[in-house]
Amino acid sequence: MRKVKVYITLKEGVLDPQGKAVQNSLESLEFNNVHDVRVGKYMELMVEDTENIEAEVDRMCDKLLANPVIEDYTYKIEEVV
Amino acid sequence: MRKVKVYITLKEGVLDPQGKAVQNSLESLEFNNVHDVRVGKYMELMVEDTENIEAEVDRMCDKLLANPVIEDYTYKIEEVV
Amino acid sequence: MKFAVVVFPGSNCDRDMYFAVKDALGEEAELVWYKEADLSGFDAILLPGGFSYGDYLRSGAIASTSPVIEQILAAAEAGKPVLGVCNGFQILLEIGLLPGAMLPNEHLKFMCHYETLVVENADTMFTKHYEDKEEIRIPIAHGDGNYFCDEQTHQQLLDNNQIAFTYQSNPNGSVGDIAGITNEQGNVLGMMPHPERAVEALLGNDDGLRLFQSILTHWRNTHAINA
Amino acid sequence: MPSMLEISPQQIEEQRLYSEMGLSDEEFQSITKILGRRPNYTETGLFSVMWSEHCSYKNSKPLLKKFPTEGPEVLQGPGEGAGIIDIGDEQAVVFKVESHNHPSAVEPYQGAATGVGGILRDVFSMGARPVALLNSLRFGSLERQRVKYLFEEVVRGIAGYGNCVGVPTVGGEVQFDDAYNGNPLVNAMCVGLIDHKDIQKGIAAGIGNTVMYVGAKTGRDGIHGATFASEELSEESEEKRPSVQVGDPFMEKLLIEACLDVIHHDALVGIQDMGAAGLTSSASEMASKAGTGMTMNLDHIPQREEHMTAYEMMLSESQERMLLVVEKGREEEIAQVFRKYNLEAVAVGEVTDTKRFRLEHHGEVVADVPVDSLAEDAPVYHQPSKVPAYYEEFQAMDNYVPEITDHKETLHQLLRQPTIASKEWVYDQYDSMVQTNTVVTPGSDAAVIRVRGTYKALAMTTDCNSRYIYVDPEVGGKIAVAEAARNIVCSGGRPLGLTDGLNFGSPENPEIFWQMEKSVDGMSEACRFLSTPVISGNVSLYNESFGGQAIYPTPIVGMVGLIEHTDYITQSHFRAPGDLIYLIGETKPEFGGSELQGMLEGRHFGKAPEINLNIEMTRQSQVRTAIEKGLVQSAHDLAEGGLGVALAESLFDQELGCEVNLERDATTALFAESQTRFLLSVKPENKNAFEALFRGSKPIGTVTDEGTYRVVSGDDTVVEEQTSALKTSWKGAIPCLLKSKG
Ligand SMILES: Nc1ncnc2c1ncn2[C@@H]1O[C@H](COP(=O)(O)OP(=O)(O)O)[C@@H](O)[C@H]1O
Ligand SMILES: [Mg+2]
Repeated sequence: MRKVKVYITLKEGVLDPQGKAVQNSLESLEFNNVHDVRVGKYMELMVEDTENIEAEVDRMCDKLLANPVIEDYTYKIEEVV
Repeated sequence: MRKVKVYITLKEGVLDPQGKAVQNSLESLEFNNVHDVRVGKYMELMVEDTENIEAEVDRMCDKLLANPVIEDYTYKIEEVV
Repeated sequence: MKFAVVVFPGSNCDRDMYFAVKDALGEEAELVWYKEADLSGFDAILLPGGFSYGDYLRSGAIASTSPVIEQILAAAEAGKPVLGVCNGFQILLEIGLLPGAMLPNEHLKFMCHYETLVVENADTMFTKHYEDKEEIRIPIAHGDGNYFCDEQTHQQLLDNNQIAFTYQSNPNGSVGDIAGITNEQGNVLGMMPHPERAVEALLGNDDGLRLFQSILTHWRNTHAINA
Repeated sequence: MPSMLEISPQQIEEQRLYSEMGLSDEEFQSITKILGRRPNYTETGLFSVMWSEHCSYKNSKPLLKKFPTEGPEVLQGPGEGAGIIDIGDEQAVVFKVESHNHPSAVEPYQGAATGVGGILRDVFSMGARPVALLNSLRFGSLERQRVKYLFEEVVRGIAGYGNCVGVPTVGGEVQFDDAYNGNPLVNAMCVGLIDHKDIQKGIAAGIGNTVMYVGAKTGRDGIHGATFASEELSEESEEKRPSVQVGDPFMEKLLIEACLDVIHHDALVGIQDMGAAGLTSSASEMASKAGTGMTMNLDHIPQREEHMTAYEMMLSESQERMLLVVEKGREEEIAQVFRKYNLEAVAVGEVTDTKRFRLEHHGEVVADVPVDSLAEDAPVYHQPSKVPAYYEEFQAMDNYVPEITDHKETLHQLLRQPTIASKEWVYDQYDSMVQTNTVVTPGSDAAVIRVRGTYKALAMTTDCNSRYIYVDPEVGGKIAVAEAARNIVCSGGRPLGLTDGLNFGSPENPEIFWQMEKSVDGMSEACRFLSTPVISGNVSLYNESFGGQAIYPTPIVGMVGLIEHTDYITQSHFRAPGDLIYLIGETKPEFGGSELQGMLEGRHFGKAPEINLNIEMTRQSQVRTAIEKGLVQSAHDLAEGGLGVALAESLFDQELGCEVNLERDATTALFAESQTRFLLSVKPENKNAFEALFRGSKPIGTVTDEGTYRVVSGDDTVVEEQTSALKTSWKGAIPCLLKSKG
């Protein structure tokens, strides 16, 4: 079994209303040294090990997990201890 | 300036309807080797460097970024090149 | 004329769409469960609003992977009218029948109220019964209605007259105030506002009825020609 | 939680472990007596939740008996998931209110969301399609950071759930007062429609029949939720935090559709939702009601987490679960219905003739108790009651009349009070139109939805002015019912009945118990006069925060009325310039518990406004007659802020103006909160017909198109102000408070 960690972020140039809101709230809480916030998704998948697990994860991201019009993704595949 | 990467996950035992729905959908796409999916948040913050930036980030997470009742968080602080 | 209303798990404006066609427009409509769908016998396909799959992951994303999508693509390809409202619009974006994507509303809140729309193109099969630049009142009800596309795509939409409706005063941050767009061929319309909620004076307004009447008129015309 | 295997019955008794579960020594003794032995860990758990206030009403039962619950149209009174009232044509309306105060105080988004989910299940488990949601909310002062957070998240949670399941949220109320600083109230109400033939019961009938479980898997969430809801909030509540449940509205939507399908299947015998105390209460109540017993094998319960104990499964309050009893041998037919919606229905037990509730787990019997002892034999307490000193002091006070010099400024200030200010910030986040039946959306006196396929419509509202109830519970209780009925009448409806949400502090405090007693007395009396039986309700006690500060007594009234024809639907805002304005009802210098008193003095005291239920009844029926005769353009009941505020509210929709002449002293005329008053507007051509109905009435002014609010008293112009300026105060107040840093 492998743990796959997927990070999905908004593409550069795509407005991030959530990030903006978080930044404003941080400011109103007087965290004045935060210059930019971008909010994305983080997923943890438990995947059975296969030979080409990377290709598999790529397909999952392309087909479902991320929307290529607005999002980029990266991932890490970890051994489960 | 530092880039802070914050990972927010649901606490163990807390229901994750979203993860469940994603898992089912992956199954129906015939990714049959995915056993569990948990969906969380991933944030990137650009923070001015200060002495105790860690304490600062902890406070941000406790006060705003994560909901301590149902979520856990971890983070990484990176140098910006 | 026979309309299919495709029901996904979590759709919740399916009956509203059904009644708009059946009672207000007076044509045939059928609720078609996504698993059992055979869309071949229908003259138009309606994708209703709601929260397919709870809007989990991204609005419309999970529905876009279901097998019935093949049939929707085929119907669009065949030139049948395909209308996606709200969540239906989001699904059309996710399956690529329409360009762009939806982001959360600028102010991050779900909003439900009437908006004034401007008819930008009254020369489509969905808008024939409106005038160009006519202002109509149609309710919105969405959390992710902030339409996004890159500049180039926006220019193409403008150049090809694909923008059907804009908001008079932009409630959600959409690029170019866009409320609804068609595909290049003009037979697929996606819009965030809910025309099916505005088909009866009793409920406040019937500006949306003419959208359905437009589809019917178009169908009758093409039918007459074919016959 | 340690597993039951590790803890012996003896330890439970000797170490008084039962008390951690909320059972008293006497209660534990009577359980031992019922069983003829000491209960094991699981059994102790079963009793602790079933005998909690939340499930057994052990402190409130004697009071609930006082409510009139019968009427010619009542098809189902209190006792089932929700009450049912006939509306003719073989149709009926189903409704109930439910509180989620404690969960919302701890985790406001999920607490509010799961509150909505729970009340929906109460209604669709009766076989009804949910057609509307309302909510009644109380928060502390919006100047506090924590209160802002609670308010924003509660509203977002209600929206998140209701919008997703596709049931319109059409109305409700929000009030703010320091009394709720530590303990917000979140009450949700659901209204459903049903054909008589589809009415379901939660019964486990037919020996040998199969018990099936459907919906979300059981996790460790919400364990001891019912007990938690029956305690005061304390530092320890923080530790009990793992009991927070997360809602899955998508699952709920599937359940609604599947359950509304399965009720047409003749293999279905009974159906009930798993609400507070989860499997324990649904299963034992179904058997107890049918006079049967039940055996369940917990190995078959769908489980989300590993190694769950019997105790955990039985006490879990995981959301979106239903329990069904189906004819033996026909399980697969039922499972088929659910499979269409990607839901699994699994057999978990059997109906027996033993009258015992028996649980097996891993091949062992882990509980075996008389089923009635759980559902029926909870103790009933008659708590002592005592008149609070404050009440006697208030009654002895001289009448309080505020001194106002600048009425215009006072009006602005009143309109900015968050309790009076526009709630658009709230209801804009709710989908109020889905299902396309909503004729009157939030913003008028009551919401109205039409009954598709008929000329009928339903009016619905929630009301409770807890300040009046605090200053005088009995009078305040009457007013709560009367105000709700007024709102229905103003919308063109006849009140059918009500559901109540009784929110109070600790019943063990005699002064609080007195508040409960008196307000129930007042409500009951008003129900009798206004012919509105109580068909369902909810009790939430121990609403006290850290310092032992109890909330204002807050018995919320959720009322539904029938509008015979959509032509009668009336709204509160003025419609056309030239219309005559009538104020029906007498105005007296009554300011005890008023908005103005709170605004000026920072507290509430004195006597509550008087209410005469005979006059109330007569006047309500006159107003209804006038509306049905087509004589009324708009109707608005006078509530917080009196005539001054009601006039302003009536102008905002089209930004019209008014020209009004008042005789008596301006402060009383404008801001007193005397009861049983209506603000009606009438077309000039209907003047005579209207005045014939309301003998001796004459217009106090006219609607104008100048956009100016003008009130003259004697020779003085007391208020002259642009409607738009007043509207700005009213509309901007809540967003403004939320933005300000507090
Ligand atoms: N929590 C809420 N949810 C939905 N609608 C609400 C809520 N609070 C207030 N409203 C709506 O706002 C309007 C004004 O509420 P309120 O001031 O309590 O009216 P009234 O005094 O006439 O009872 C009503 O239509 C009510 O239904
Ligand atoms: Mg009110």
